[in-house]
Amino acid sequence: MHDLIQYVQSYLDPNVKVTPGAAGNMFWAFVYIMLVFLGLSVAVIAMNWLERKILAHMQVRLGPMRVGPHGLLQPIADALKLLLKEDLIPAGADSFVFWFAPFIVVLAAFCVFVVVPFGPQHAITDMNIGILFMLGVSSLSVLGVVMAGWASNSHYPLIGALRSSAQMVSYEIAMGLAVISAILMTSLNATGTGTLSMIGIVEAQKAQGEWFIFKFFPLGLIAFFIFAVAMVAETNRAPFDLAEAESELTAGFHTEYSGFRWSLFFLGEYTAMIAVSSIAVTLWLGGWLRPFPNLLNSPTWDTLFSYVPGATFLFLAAICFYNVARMPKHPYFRIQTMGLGAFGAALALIGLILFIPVVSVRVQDIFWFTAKVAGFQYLYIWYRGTFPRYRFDQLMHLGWKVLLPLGLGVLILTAGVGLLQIKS
Amino acid sequence: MDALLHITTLHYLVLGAALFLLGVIGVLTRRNVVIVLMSIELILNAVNLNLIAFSRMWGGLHGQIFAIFVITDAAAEAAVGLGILIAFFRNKETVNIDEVNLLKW
Amino acid sequence: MPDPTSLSPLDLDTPDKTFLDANELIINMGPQHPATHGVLRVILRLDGEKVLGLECVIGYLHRGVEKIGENRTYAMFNPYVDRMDYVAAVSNGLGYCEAVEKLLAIEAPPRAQHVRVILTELNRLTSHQLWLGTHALDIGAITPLFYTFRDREEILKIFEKYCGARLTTHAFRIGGLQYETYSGFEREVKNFLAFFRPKIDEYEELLTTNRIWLERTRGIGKISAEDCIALGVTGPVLRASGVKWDLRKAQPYANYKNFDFEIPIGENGDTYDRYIVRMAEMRQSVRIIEQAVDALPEGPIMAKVPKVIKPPVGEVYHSIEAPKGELGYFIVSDGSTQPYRVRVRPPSFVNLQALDTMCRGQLVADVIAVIGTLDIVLGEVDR
Amino acid sequence: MTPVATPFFFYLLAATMLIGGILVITCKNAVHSALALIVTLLAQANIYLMLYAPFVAGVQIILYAGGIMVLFLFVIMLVNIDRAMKERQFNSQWWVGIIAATALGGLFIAVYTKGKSIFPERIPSIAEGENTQRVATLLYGQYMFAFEIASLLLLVAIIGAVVMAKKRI
Repeated sequence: MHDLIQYVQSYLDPNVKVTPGAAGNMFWAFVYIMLVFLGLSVAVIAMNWLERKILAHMQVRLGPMRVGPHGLLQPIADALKLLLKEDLIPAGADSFVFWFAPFIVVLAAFCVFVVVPFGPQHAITDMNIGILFMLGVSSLSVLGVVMAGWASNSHYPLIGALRSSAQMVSYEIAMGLAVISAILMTSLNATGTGTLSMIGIVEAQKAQGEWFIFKFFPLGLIAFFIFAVAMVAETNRAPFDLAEAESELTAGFHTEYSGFRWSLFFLGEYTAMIAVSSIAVTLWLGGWLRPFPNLLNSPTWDTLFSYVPGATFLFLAAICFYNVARMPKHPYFRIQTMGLGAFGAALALIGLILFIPVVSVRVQDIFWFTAKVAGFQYLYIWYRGTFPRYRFDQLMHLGWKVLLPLGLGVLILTAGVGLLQIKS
Repeated sequence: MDALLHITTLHYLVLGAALFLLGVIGVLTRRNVVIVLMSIELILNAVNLNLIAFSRMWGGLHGQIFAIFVITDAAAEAAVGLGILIAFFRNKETVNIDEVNLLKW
Repeated sequence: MPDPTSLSPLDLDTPDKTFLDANELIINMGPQHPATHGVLRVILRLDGEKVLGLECVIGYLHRGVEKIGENRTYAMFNPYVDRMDYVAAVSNGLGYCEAVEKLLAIEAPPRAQHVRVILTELNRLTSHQLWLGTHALDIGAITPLFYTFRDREEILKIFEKYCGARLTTHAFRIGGLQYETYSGFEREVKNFLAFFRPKIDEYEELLTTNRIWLERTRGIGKISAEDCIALGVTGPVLRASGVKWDLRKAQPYANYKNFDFEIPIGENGDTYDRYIVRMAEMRQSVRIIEQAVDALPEGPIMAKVPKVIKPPVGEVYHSIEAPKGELGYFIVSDGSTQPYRVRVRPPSFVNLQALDTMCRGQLVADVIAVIGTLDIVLGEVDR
Repeated sequence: MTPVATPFFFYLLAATMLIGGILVITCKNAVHSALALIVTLLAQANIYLMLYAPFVAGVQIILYAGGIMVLFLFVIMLVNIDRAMKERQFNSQWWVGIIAATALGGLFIAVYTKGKSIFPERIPSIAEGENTQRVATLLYGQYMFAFEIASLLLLVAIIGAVVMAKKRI
């Protein structure tokens, strides 16, 4: 018990500057794992709701409105429905592989978050090979897709699996080249050695005083663009959602899946989206750093920016309260109105807590990271509302004949420009 | 008991040897070309394990460099091997290694 | 591998072998498939993703409309034709009514003719809107569907106000119209036109210059003018191949000759040209409706038609330009109250024959795009 | 107190690897073999981590599990394995193979029992933090030429694979 208290205290000490994993602090590592898991689950649920709502509003419709105020409880209702459904395994399917495939997808997606740095000490662990680990583990999800497609013993899933495996493997290369050019940028310091550690990469951006997206303009921007395209392809989302193109392959590799196992694929897909967005944010958008860390670096600005998290939550709460006022005054809507009010109150409470200086100092890096990732999630939804779907050969053409040469060029140019900078 | 609980280089070497033997048995006894190729991967991995264990033992990194080269070779070998397999399968409609008895088809 | 264009028809008795040994894979698309626009079954023979050939299996929605026509009086059969191309029910009704009128040698009064043109062209708009939405959805753009449905709703409201039905309208009667237009009809149609013009630009903004849309439609499902004529393909598909053939101009019916409009044609006969042609057709339809509403004459809405329709012995073939192509009715009368034989020439049925020609050598994803661009309605194909 | 974590993880991973290896060579279905091999490879990546070789572990995951094994699975899906599953799985000379392998195993045992003394009891622990940098220095310094040759080898392999697998060139 005493050890436990010491563990807790050891972390709450504001002087702690390492991640629990790197410090070997098992207790806090475990707490962090739980927190990340919980946070991701909530994020996936929120993402589900937001995607439907945003997409609906882009398409002149309302989206879910019935379950809960403005459909807030819809994802939960859906999750319940999926969990209660019968778990079908088709006749002729390879039952073990069929059973196991969704877990690989989910595991691969979740494992990535072991090294994602939400803040200088807010990460489960800091690995020396962080980015390598992330790319490697996220590439494992293709195995789950391939296994699911093969094990279903059906033509559409098989074609979907072949498509998506070819697609994911191809785009990994362009992705890797873009990542390497960002890693090269980390080595532009006095010692000339870069780092693969996720925290190290953000620290390098902090030390160099600019996010890598603006570094060697436009090289960093192009590398970021390559990654941003490749990550959409990597997660099988529109406009690269060929593996699950419903107009061609009904549902692609998960055609035969239903209920719980299907929801695992869903969970895996959304977690993978968040995961690759985290990589992009860490590598190019300065990770947990707040905007303009070196332009507006006076303490006044620091304080001002530390109010942003709380203000954001208060703003969301204000939207909720505004909608409470707009709710129809009819007994039928009473529960919904109350629910929305309670939701707004919870948001306001969180916002107020975030105004406490101790908390805001500790938490604002997480906020900035999450906000940047959320921006990417919005982009994902936006793409889905805007773009038609690519055809398979066009996708391959884009991956191998456009992004790959572009990535190689950017890599060589980055190396050259970096070398010149070190020389001078 | 202490010898079992205290992990030394030898433990890794024994593990590598066991993997190597499994790979050899697979190569020598299986008929399916795909599984033979996978057994070769097992052998290469056993070698890698030895290289890295020795690298750890001597404190140098040359063993790790060698392991990286071995992985590169394994990738090349898998690509060419599977390419041959597909060409073979297209002509003979089988994946049995016993049937690979012609130099040209 | 043999040249994909010189293949014998599909041999479905060959057992399904997995990819590489036979280089072929046979896939059944439909009858329950999200992109076949109904219960169309397409048997695809593939080499990887490349289409070597395909065969359409139709008849899942066969209701024997033509046979029903032989057992109903002329007036009773009128609502049945709405159920063929339910997306363009007004056009179907117009074709049937005009065919029977031709048989009876009567003509609808001018006011009726004008209202017919207005409603038919409005119906062409709904049909093209539905086509655009579903076609874009098949290619993966989900948003245009909702935009088109939002605007289609306005037209359906006009239909509902005019005749009480939104989809299967049964708007026309043999010899003219059943109903006089409701008060404010002209104003509402004009309001709709003013509302709708910018919406066409909105659709085009979403798609016309979208790079992915261009890549997915340019050069896809090409068909030459010769092939079109040989296969009997009509409508926007024919016009996109560069043939200026529109029955509204070529064999004017109703009173289309009074209106000033153009026939948009394409050059390449690919999916993109068909898209452009249909978008231009929507603009032309708006033009026609505008002229018709402006010049809407006063007068009777019904010609003198006998209570019991008993056409003289004879036969008639009358065809109109439905949104999907030439819609023809061939009616044989034996002098009784019921037709001796009714034969419908549905545009979708004939256009569907071009699917194989258009898809050979393309990819599976293109088959979807081509089915979408043919704009078939299975109710009409199977009748 | 002897540390428990190291032996525990070692034996866990070793058992996973060996079971995976046995499944690879005994499974009837090539897909199951491939999955067992993936498990073996991932366990081995963890063993590399235990041996303070994180970079090689990362390469192992990306290249082996994410690359080569996907290639294997891809090819297994392309070729018809149903027939291969119904046929005899082992060579008619399988006993020769077993004898040869046993002989090899005997050799290993002999070597390891004889040479046990040369392995040091305790290995000095090294700093993990610099591993990647040191590997990079070696790879692009001393082993530059070998590295370039490896890239040439991969190029040849790509061309070879394409030539072999393509129907018409």
